Amino acid sequence: MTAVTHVLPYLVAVWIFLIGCYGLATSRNLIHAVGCLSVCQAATYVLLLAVGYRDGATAPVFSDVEPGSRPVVDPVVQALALTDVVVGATVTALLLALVVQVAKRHGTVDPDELSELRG
Amino acid sequence: MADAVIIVALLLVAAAATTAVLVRDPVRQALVLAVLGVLLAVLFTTLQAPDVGLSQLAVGSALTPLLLLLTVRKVRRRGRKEGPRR
Amino acid sequence: MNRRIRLWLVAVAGTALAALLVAACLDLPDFGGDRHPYGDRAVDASLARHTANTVASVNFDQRAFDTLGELTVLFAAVVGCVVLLRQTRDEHRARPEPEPVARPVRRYALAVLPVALLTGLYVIAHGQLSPGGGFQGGVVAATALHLLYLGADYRALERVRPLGLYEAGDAVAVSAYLVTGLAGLIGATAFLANTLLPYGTFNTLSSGGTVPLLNAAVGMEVACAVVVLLARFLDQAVEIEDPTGKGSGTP
Amino acid sequence: MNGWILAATVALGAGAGATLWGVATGPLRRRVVAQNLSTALACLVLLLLAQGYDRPSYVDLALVLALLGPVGTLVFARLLADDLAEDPPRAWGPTYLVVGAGAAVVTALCVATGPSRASAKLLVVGALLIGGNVVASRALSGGFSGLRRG
Repeated sequence: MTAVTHVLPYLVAVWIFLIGCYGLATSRNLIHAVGCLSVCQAATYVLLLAVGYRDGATAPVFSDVEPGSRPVVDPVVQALALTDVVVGATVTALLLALVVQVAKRHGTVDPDELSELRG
Repeated sequence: MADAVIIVALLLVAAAATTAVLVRDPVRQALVLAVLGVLLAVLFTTLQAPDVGLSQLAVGSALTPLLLLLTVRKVRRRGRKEGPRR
Repeated sequence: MNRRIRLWLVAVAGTALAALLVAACLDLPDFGGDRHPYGDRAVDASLARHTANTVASVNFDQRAFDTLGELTVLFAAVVGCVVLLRQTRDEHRARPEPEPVARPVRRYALAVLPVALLTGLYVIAHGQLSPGGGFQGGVVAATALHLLYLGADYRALERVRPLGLYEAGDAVAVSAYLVTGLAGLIGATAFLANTLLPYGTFNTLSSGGTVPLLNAAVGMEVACAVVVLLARFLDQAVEIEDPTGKGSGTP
Repeated sequence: MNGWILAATVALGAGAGATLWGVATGPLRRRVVAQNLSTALACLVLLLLAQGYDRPSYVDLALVLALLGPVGTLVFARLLADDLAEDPPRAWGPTYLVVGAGAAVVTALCVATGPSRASAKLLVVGALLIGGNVVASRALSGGFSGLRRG
């Protein structure tokens, strides 16, 4: 059982990324596609934090723990994942604004119908 | 034994992500994305990353669903105006 | 390139990518391993600068320049949304009538609003001590403000949220971050270097040199950015009508 | 083996699994109630994990979730008022479940931490969680009359 847990988090991150790409490619609604993109982005959080984990360690926040008394997890990947989450939200907002513009101009949000409409 | 909670959280996040993709209607997907955000926050806490869990909670619980549903409302109003498209 | 060919291409490329990714995962060091060279050095650097929350120290002290880049991404996304979702000439704005909200829901929204706002400010202020920081606190505070829309109606929110103030606040916060960085430059060290202020005693509000200042600047910027973003989306969904005027006034 | 983490694992596996099934299938009204239930359960799991890992600073996460969980449900109740109008969800069953479970978990934690500022904070989180869920299920079952007004 422990052999699987050594690689399970990475495999889960890969699975979430691939299922997100599948959803993105086969989506029939641009809003649904933006949701699939945020699923893809969730895969990066899982991979980043899985890389930084240390067995039996705690968070590198010393407000309620004596520094050096307990092993700590890697803070650098946490800083990366943290800004990734917030940027992901604002990029999702920008993409949704684009979807609103597409709906205004072409009256539809189905990507297949869009490719037929010229201009 | 602390790994057990990590494994359960990982499997739940994988299931929630798969559900979020397979649900095709944007409104229902917004609901599943909200649940995915909460499960991600719990997974980050088990991976000892409270800061990232806090930002995922703040973003995923109220901001992303609000943006998605407002876009659906704006697009649906236009779609209904030109009559049933599909 | 019709849909069927595209799906077939996705299937082939997807399986190839999956095989490569799984092979890569099998070669990664084991999950939960003990070798974290960067992490250990980051913790030592953060403790040397008396910053209790190492993640905040990494974000605002050791990698402050990257956070500046991330701030510009946030700012650019907000400007993009403001441009994309503006009210075009042929659209007109309809006054949203007040929405009949159940009494307990309205009372809950008005009661929780100050608590959530206070929690957001608490999360920003304790950014360099306990879990939290500018990013999380800013989003919590901005979401709290929109309880007015959720509990009452859009007019109540518009009365308390002068949009120009928040757009100016967004710009002021980003420039405050820059000025703090330039102060490091003027102090004859380096841009955004944390050598300006004394590091203070460990685990107190004023510890960590410039980390609390940058934290507050980012908190204000994220809060204003989210308010402006949501304002544009709410305007589109609630107020702005299309030239033909149909579909008007939905809540 | 830490009893708190075991309780959190069981609550996560059973509770979150059920809410994920509830939000993935069934009519819209059941999905919205399942989403509301998932935030409440996750808040309890976060409280148990904070106690299990012996890190009082993790309670901030449960505090923010107890605040923003019901706000998320208000978002869904407000913006889906039209879709929910003809088939309003009856959310009182899960709400009583949450109130019961929440009260049990918070009292157990307060007993474990003893009378101090930390247990006062736990009581605040418990009160916010239970109050928020009662109001959220009230909002779901007809808080917004869904009339076509701004």
